[in-house]
Amino acid sequence: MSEKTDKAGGNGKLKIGMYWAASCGGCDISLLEIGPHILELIEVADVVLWPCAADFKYQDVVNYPDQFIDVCFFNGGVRNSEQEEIARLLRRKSKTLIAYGACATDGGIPALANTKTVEGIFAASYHDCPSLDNPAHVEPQPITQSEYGELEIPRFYPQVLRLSDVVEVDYQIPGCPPQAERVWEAILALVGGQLPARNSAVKVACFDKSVCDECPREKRKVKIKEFKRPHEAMAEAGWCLLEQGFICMGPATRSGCGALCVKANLPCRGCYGPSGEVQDQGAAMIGALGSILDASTEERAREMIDHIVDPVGTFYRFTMASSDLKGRR
Amino acid sequence: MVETPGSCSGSGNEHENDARIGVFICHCGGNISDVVDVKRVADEIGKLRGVVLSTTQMFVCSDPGQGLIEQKIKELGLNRVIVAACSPTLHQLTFRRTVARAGLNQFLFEHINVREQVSWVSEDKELATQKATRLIRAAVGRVQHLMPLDKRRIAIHPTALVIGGGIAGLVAARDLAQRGMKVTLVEKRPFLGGRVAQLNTLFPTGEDAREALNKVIEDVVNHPLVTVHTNAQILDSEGVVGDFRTRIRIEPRGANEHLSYRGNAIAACPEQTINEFDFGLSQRKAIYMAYPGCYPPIPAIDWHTCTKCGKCVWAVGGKGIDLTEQPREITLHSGVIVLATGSDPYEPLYGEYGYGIFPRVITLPQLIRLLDPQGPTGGQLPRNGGGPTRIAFIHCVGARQIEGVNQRQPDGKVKDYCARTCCTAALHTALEIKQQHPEAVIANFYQDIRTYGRGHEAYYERASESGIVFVRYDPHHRPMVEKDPKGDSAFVVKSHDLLTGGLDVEMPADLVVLATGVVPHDISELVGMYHCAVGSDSFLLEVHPKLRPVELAVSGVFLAGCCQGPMDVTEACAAASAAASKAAALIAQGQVEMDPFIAKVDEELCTGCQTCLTVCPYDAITREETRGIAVVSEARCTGCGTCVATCPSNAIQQFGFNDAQVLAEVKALLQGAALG
Amino acid sequence: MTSPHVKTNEGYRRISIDPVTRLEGHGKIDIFLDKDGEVADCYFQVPELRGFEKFCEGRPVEELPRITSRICGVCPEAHMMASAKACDAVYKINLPLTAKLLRELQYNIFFVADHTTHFYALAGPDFVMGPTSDPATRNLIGVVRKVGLEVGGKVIKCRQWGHEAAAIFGGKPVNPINAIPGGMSKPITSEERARLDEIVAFMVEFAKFTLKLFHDVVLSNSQYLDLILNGPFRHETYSMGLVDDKNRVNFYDGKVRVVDPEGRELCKYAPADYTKVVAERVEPWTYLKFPYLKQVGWKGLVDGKDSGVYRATPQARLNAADGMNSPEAQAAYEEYFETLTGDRSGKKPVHHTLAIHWARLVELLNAAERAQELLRHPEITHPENYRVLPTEVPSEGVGIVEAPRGTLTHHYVTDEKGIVKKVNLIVGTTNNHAAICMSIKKAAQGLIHKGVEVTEGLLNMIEMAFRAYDPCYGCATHSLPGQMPLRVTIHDAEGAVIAELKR
Amino acid sequence: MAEAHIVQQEVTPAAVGWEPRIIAFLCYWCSYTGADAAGTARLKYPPNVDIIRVMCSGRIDPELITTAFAHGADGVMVCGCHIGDCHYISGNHKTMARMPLLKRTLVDLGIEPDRFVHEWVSAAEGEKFARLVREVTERVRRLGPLGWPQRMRERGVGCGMSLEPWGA
Repeated sequence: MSEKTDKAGGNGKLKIGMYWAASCGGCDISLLEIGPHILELIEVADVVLWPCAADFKYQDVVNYPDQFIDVCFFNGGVRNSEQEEIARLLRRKSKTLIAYGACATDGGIPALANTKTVEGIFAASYHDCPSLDNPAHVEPQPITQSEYGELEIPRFYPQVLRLSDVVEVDYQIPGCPPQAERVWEAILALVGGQLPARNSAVKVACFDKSVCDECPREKRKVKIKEFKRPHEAMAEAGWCLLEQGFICMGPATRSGCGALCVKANLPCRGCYGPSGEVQDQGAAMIGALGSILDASTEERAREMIDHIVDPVGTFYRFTMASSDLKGRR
Repeated sequence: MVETPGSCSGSGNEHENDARIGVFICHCGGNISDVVDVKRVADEIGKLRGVVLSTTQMFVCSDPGQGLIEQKIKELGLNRVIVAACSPTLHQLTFRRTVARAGLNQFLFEHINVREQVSWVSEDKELATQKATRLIRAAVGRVQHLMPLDKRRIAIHPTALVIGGGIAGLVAARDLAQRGMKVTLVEKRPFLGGRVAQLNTLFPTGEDAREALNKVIEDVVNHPLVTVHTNAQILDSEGVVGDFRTRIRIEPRGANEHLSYRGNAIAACPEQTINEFDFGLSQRKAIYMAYPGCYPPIPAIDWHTCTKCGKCVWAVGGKGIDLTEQPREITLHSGVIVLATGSDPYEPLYGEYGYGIFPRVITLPQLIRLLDPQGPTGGQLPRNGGGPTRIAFIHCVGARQIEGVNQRQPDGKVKDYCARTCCTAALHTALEIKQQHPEAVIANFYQDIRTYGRGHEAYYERASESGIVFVRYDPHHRPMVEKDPKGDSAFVVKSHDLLTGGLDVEMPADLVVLATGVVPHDISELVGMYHCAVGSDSFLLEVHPKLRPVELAVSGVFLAGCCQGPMDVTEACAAASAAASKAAALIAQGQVEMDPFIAKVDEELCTGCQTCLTVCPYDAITREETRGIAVVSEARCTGCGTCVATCPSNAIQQFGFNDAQVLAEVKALLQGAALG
Repeated sequence: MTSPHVKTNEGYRRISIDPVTRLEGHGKIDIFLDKDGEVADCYFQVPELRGFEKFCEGRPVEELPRITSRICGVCPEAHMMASAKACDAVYKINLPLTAKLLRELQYNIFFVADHTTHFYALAGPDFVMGPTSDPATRNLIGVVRKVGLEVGGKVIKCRQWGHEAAAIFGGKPVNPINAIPGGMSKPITSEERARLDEIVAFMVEFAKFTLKLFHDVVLSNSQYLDLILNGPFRHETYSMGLVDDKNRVNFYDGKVRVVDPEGRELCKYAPADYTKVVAERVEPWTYLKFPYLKQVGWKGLVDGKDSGVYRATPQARLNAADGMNSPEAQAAYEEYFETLTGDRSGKKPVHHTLAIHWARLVELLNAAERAQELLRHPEITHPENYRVLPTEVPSEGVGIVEAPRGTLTHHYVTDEKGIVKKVNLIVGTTNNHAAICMSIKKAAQGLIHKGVEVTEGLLNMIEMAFRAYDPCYGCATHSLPGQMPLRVTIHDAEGAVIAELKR
Repeated sequence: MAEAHIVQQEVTPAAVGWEPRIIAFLCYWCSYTGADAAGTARLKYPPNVDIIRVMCSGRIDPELITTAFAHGADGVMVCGCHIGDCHYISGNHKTMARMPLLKRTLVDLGIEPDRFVHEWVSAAEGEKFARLVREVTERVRRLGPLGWPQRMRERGVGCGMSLEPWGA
């Protein structure tokens, strides 16, 4: 790494970029969660792009030579034309481009929008909401004429794309947000050149196994009698939530988070995306869940399944954009 | 090279690049080529990457056909072979052997079905040709991911355990012993013989049932290789083919071989109970013999009835009876298991044709007991004053029932299957009565007469000749049995008669005989123990009704007789012999070979989420506590692959059906579909 | 980002600040200069839309606290709490005491961490180092160097302990999940309470220290005071904020009070009535809507008593309230108003945009004190009352909290199974959208004139106009050094670059 | 503006020479043998259904089905032994629960119910299998092409939406 940096003619320090696209900023925060390590990071790295933290403009990036940025963390999915353009720009300017966080790797929560149509989304925001005053049915436009010239905003895309849909990605760091400790380990590995060969399939700052691996709750090898929603019942302490009938994505979710949600008495929702070599987290969960119902007849099985109120939103909460089907028809 | 743990991964495409595929497409005479343009298919397939030979043959399964495969494997160094022909159920094994002969691992062969599933079912030749091309293309995609596999081999403990001492179990035990195999026969009841002992004569020969039975019993009990345990209950069983360990509990018999005055002992007993041997038509003592000449020839004590009053001990001078004897448990080690747990006659529901309400409504098995000279009535039938006895046989009671017409059984189902034996048995018995009482008036209310066996039809003809009446009812309107209002007979049986264009008929009857069907003997605990597949009719389910009729899916466990379905004695014995020879063959091999399509856990990926543990129908998956991961028992796994689809981490893969292989098929099939 | 082919009309020049940095989400400023070099107009655009309102439809309502917290990763607690409160309303749940206490406690602790971040990382540098100081040092590190490492240590400790507290309540330090319909997902033990007591005690001291720092560095500096009082950063608008039954500031619960530019109460509404008071405009040139006060009406981007434009900032909250619910904060409140309006009662609202920073510190102290009070409540560790199960049939509900950046409203409608049919959200920063646009324009007009060289410092002062609003959703800190020079390019009508401003 | 973003949704059913492409996953012991029985009885059905053989319907991982649709299948069939007749005792019980759950998910994603069919077919039910294939093919034909891959490509999946990269 350092040797590369020198070639970039820099001060020997690693040049780091952090960019957010369609995301919430939690990723930026999570990077700060490394806390004391920040000062160590500063020793070895310069930030050359971090819009929410430092004053670099797009024009600056355009002016960078190609491959100028050693490591660029890109968080957020691609929801509009600007984000795609920046993604392509940063790909050109970065030696290593890392999809950082659930939104960049799998679409994340914003990709739930892939289950809706664009008209629907616009209607909900600009036409059909209780606090609205929009008699002229105005909608945001890519180009608006003002008295002084055109005003431009990015084009809204039909659906949320993963970073790897628009550019080649070198590593993926899953999680909503990624856990700081894991990230710091990954950064160290990166600085030390310890990361595996770059490949868009490689997920770092996480483990291969599933959340159950980190979950303290006990399994009793019983099948699910009935499904319960988290607010409908008190979970018994210490006992696997799934076996109790609370749908927990833990078994189908990559570990690395430390099973935090489960420890807070709430079922996992799968933010680290699929575990092992699974491509489609939802399909994997359906395969598992369907195998452990305590139902001997089709009728009973259907009854139980009917109590799963939102299959798509449950099984693809964070991974709609990386699922096999990618979104709604 | 053989697959090693972990190499059965979802992305096992390490062979993709060096695949040299040979494709042989069969004309099957014209069966395939009349509809599918096999030449064109061959050309299309020939263009695919990795395919070094794509050719057609008139009959690939013929000697020249197989010869060609062998020759090409050697000549072109093929390392994958695809045959597109008939259904794999017919010739897959044939071709596996073929490629094996040519030195290629037999599991690098793929069989594609373009006859049963293409040429025979398609009309449009163009589209059929395209379909055949797609299917073979999919195979080409799949075989790139195939890896050499070895059949699994397990040593067989050279002993057979036969469960059930009825005719089937006895025959199986005899045949096994005669082949020089050690056999342990376990019977739950105190006496051998089962249902056949309750018959008088056997059709079609008319010979004495108990004599015939005793011949077999003697062969068995006198054979040095056979050990018999009566009064023996199976407690549990573990292990797999080749190495079953079955724990049994042997109830004390009470009496032993030193008992000389059996009669006195039995006579002395003050306790009476229902005699199941006569289907409740008679009583027996707490210490009893099933029937004269039964085996073992020693009385047994029924501990539920016995009060241990000691009168029998006193009556025999204390010799040969021990009321303090304790049960013992022993473990039987065996390599194979033959299930001969038999069947029971269907017990009519209370009020079904008046059964249970009127004592003179009886079942066929009860009638047979009544006709036994040594039976409850010394062979006498209930009489109609001075007049001739009038007997109505009603067929298909508890058989061929119809959902909605017949009352549901306690298990919520109706007995919709044909019990097969009751038609002949009923006519056989009716004729016996006719011989003893030519004046008797006998009618059969039936829906169909199914005297299907060799010589069975003769009973039907003789019955008709000897004036036995036949009334054919419509299964949707079954006959009715009512008390005779006039009182000059016990009942009137009312029905309509399809033979006379649906005329209503009424028949006065002194005795109504229900030709009852057959239900499997209740062995639910064994079903769980041996993971038996059970059919919707509750009888045990064989692997394949035609190709593997006496084997359970659980390897090493065989089916003999009526536990598999209604059979007459002939068929039960045939099945038993078949099971015996299968079992013997397995033992003789010394080891078992099993398909290698089992599941394997990738220890790197397994999280120990334990989702799979409750899923395996054969309890083949256990948790290894130390590493907290799941492990599949090779011997127990039957290769269904259910756990593969279950594992949310794709950490479990199935040899021969791993994700890479099946996904490759899917994608290859859909090539071009993407373009709509 | 603005593409080169976007037209600027004959005779005007365009200055694009893109992206507006230290703003989470996306922001862009286009300044149009006329031929004399005066600011003709100025647009602050938010080029982002994620569509939560739509894709929350069809989801089970109890999942919304976990989903909507992903609207903002910097103030997820705010969305989680507003969402949980809306869920309670949907199920007509009356929370048990301990549940209420725990929620407000967690929320106030979050407030401390969030306000700390903003002051030291965002606002602080502008004052401590100076608006026109060397940008390379105008950041947290610079601040620390200037006022001492021990301060930096405190700041980091405050953030970390804040997140440790969040973890105690919610498992996850970022995007917590523990507020659910009916209360909290887990109680706190007396051990956890003891630890929280340490954390909060530290926070109270830290808040006092921070106020003192503000005094020493800012208020005692006449230059800054002048900038605050007389700089081009003043708007007279309506003020909005959540108040308790005694009209004191409360971040978690109460009614929303709106006062006019003179401080007279316009209205005070319960969450369920928000649509009677607030309406939103849509403009074609930005994805973000413009809320305004219905009763007053929409007059466009102008301030004054006749314009429905309102602000929902720390300052607005103080304006809208009659006082604070904790002693030390009350004292700070009175000093605040005395200094800025001469009336310590707080009846006369403050309109100096840059003074929002000070108000934020008053709130910082209040949040810490309030947390301490709640933590010492005997019921806080009750083992059962942290949660109740819903019994009513779900239908509709509104939940409102004060996010650090403004009043946050979540409004859900569900079917009888609790499946969401409709969602409406008015997010903290959105309330201030109009005001932010105005402040930026005003700053630009006040600063850029014919002949005045557009320096980096000048541009930074324009950015200070929106920074005062803490227009996060995200911005965490700029604690990492190594800034590149800002370039502002001026294009002519054909889009050709005619000038380039550099730091 | 919304309209501007709507990708042309409908691929016309009249797409020239279009034939429904349906993948059928069959268990070896019952349904595959049932399909053979249809052949042995020379029952005719349309050649649009391509059969993939697995040992037990319990092996049919939902991911196989999502993959099939994602790669352009217009319909998918899943067949196994009747409940109670499973060659592996209870393998099909898993199928019994998985498939309805998967179907609900697919329907929520806009895949018409008729495109995904789950039926029990015994080794003896050649007639039923043939009828099933006829019905499913007909229903899918009426629904027209699903065209998932091109639909997603039009929305930028795997390639993005912008034709010329910015700044290029």
